[in-house]
Amino acid sequence: MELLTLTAQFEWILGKSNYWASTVLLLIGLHAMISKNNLIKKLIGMSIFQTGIILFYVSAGAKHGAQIPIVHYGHDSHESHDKAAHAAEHAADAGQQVAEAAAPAANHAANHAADATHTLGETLYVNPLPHVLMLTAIVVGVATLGLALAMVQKVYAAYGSIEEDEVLDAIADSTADSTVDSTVDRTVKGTPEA
Amino acid sequence: MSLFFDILAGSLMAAGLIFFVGTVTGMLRFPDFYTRMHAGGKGDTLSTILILLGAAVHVSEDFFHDPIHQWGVLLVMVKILGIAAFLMLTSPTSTHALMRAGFEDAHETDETVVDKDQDGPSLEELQSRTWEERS
Amino acid sequence: MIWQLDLILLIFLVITALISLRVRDLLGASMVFGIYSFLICLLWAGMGAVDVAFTEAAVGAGVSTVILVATVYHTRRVTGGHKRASGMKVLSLLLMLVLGGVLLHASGDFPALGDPTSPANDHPVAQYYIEGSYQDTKVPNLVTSVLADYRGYDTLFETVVVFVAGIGILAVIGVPTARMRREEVCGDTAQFGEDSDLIILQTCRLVVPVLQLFALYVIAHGHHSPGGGFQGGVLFGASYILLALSGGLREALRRLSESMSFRLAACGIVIYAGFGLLCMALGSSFLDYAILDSILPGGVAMARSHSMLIVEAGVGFTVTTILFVIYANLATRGKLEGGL
Amino acid sequence: MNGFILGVALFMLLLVGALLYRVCVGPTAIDRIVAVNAIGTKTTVLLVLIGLLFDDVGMFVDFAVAYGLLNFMGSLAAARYFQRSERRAEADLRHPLPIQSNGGDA
Repeated sequence: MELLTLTAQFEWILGKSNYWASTVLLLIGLHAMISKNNLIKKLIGMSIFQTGIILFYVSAGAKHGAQIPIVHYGHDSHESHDKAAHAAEHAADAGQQVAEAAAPAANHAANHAADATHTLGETLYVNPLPHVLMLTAIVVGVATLGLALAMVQKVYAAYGSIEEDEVLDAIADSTADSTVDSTVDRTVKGTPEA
Repeated sequence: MSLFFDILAGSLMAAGLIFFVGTVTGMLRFPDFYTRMHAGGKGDTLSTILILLGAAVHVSEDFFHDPIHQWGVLLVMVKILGIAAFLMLTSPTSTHALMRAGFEDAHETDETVVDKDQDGPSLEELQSRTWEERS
Repeated sequence: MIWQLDLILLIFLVITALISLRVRDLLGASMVFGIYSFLICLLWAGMGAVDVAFTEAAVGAGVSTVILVATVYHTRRVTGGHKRASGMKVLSLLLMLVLGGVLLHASGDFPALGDPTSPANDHPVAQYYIEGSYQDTKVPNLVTSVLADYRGYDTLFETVVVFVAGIGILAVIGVPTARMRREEVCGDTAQFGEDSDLIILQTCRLVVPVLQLFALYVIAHGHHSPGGGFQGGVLFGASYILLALSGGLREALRRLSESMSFRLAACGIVIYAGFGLLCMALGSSFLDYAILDSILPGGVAMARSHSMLIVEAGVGFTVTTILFVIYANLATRGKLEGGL
Repeated sequence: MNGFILGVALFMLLLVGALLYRVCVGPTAIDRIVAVNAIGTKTTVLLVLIGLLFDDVGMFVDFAVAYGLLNFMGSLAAARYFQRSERRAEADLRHPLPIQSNGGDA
């Protein structure tokens, strides 16, 4: 980085900002999972860790000046795009190359079928693959968060606390008195009762 | 024509921003929960609706340029107006819910904002009533 | 990409993460985590990942905050001081320093953000999805076509994971005896929202039907705009959660009981996997929709497009019902009555 | 016009940052929730503005609608939390439970 101009330095920082942010989020989340005493705080840390990973993936697929990954839908209406697609298909029927039949992103193509020769490669689209991987991860993430929260509720029902050290104390006490069965029994019986 | 739409959209958005500045100032500076809620509930809804209206005007510009090919933007405009309508519905509801929640959580009012000469039970008396008594 | 927005959002994101972990009041921490989700949704939108942003919007606003609040309601709201954790904290900080140093050092080798020629973007698979998938499937939304067609196995098993999470919740906190009693409870004629606030109730009466219609639109229109089974499913599930929050869980369960939820969730997976098996029965590979050309109208590409719609509907069934089951169990500690 | 919209979006984002101060200092949970609510509605607007900046607002408006419909769920859940907690506390006062105060769901 010797002798970079201010602009170049800023661009370098900008280019790495997503990795730094995702690293910081990963570390915050992991630190919370290890050192926080409260189980719900640990789960929030787990979610932050998860978003750090998602941020890494999604930002890997980002491109400067790219369109969102939805083909042949510029900033104008459905209708004109459908027309564009039809025009492109007619062009293909007329014997032109199949690649040209891919619907153009430029909206002017709706009016000028002759213009409908833009290939897909000319418009830059964001890489859709990381989006697919992460989209499912978010929904699975909330399902696993729900499962983890259910376990937290179960821990609270069994030991009367969601602080890690208190739970550990309760476990140690019950083992020392060898009354672990009675503790569990009481709460299990108590739960449907209450 | 284009200039007209730009000015209309721009002024709507600017008005929304002014109200949002008011909201933020109120939420940062007001002394107690109830007054902050007042700033947050009113200014937030109004500024949101104004900025969304500005966006809707900006979007609808394309339609007036080329009504035959661009009528699809009307759908987008209607959706933006729909967002504004639903925010007008849901945002006061959440304000109401939160106000009630804060009341039940026995938040105290700041003495600088309470009218001492009012009639009727004080806030603390109301809060000390049970659920059944209140409703 | 709008770098100004992205930069500010990244900074806010880190700040919000720290706040939500610092706050002692767990209810406050859950709500702050809601802001975190808002910001990250904006960040995805700013990076052009519209489908991810949609999922995050629906999940963050509708589900995750609510289930966190439900758990706080059933446990303890205030977290105490740290008695024993200080040793662990030092150890963890050291570990974080080492790990952070390694990761930050490695970040020098990564391609810059938004570089179109980075290895991830330049890979032939990604290139093929962008250039070829519209011709293959006639689905403009590349994310939908990759999700439901090219990577169908992945999506199928993610859906199964969601289903298994629902079963897991039932196994962890479900209370069998109370469940049997509930059958009678749900049979009685409880008034809609008898213990609710009138204003909230009326608003939700307006919002819930619109939300459900919108969720169906999102599932059905996922080929042409952001959306699909996951997003629509989360929205549909959120509509039932909203019903439960406004009119009481009993009312929501009367519309969609838990047993019916699990039946529909299983149905969703059966639809998805069954469609894959249908492809096998017709003599092709599992989930290779191109062979369905013979029974679906409109050519090979349209057959793949239509198959995706059906598969997304299956995903929608599972996600809707499992999210509602998750809420219903967490809000009542598995008893399906009383509670939040 | 795009520059103006970007300016509006950035300004709003900075104001959201100012609201983060309220979220940070509290003092109580419900003060934070009020700020969360305001940030939620502003997120909806920012989504629309980002859509305008991408010149493709038709795609972004869908999940702005989802936000508009859903963002009051968090405050609704919190409000229900307070309502239920108070009623639970009242019920506990009337019928004190022997072991744990969390046992009774009113």
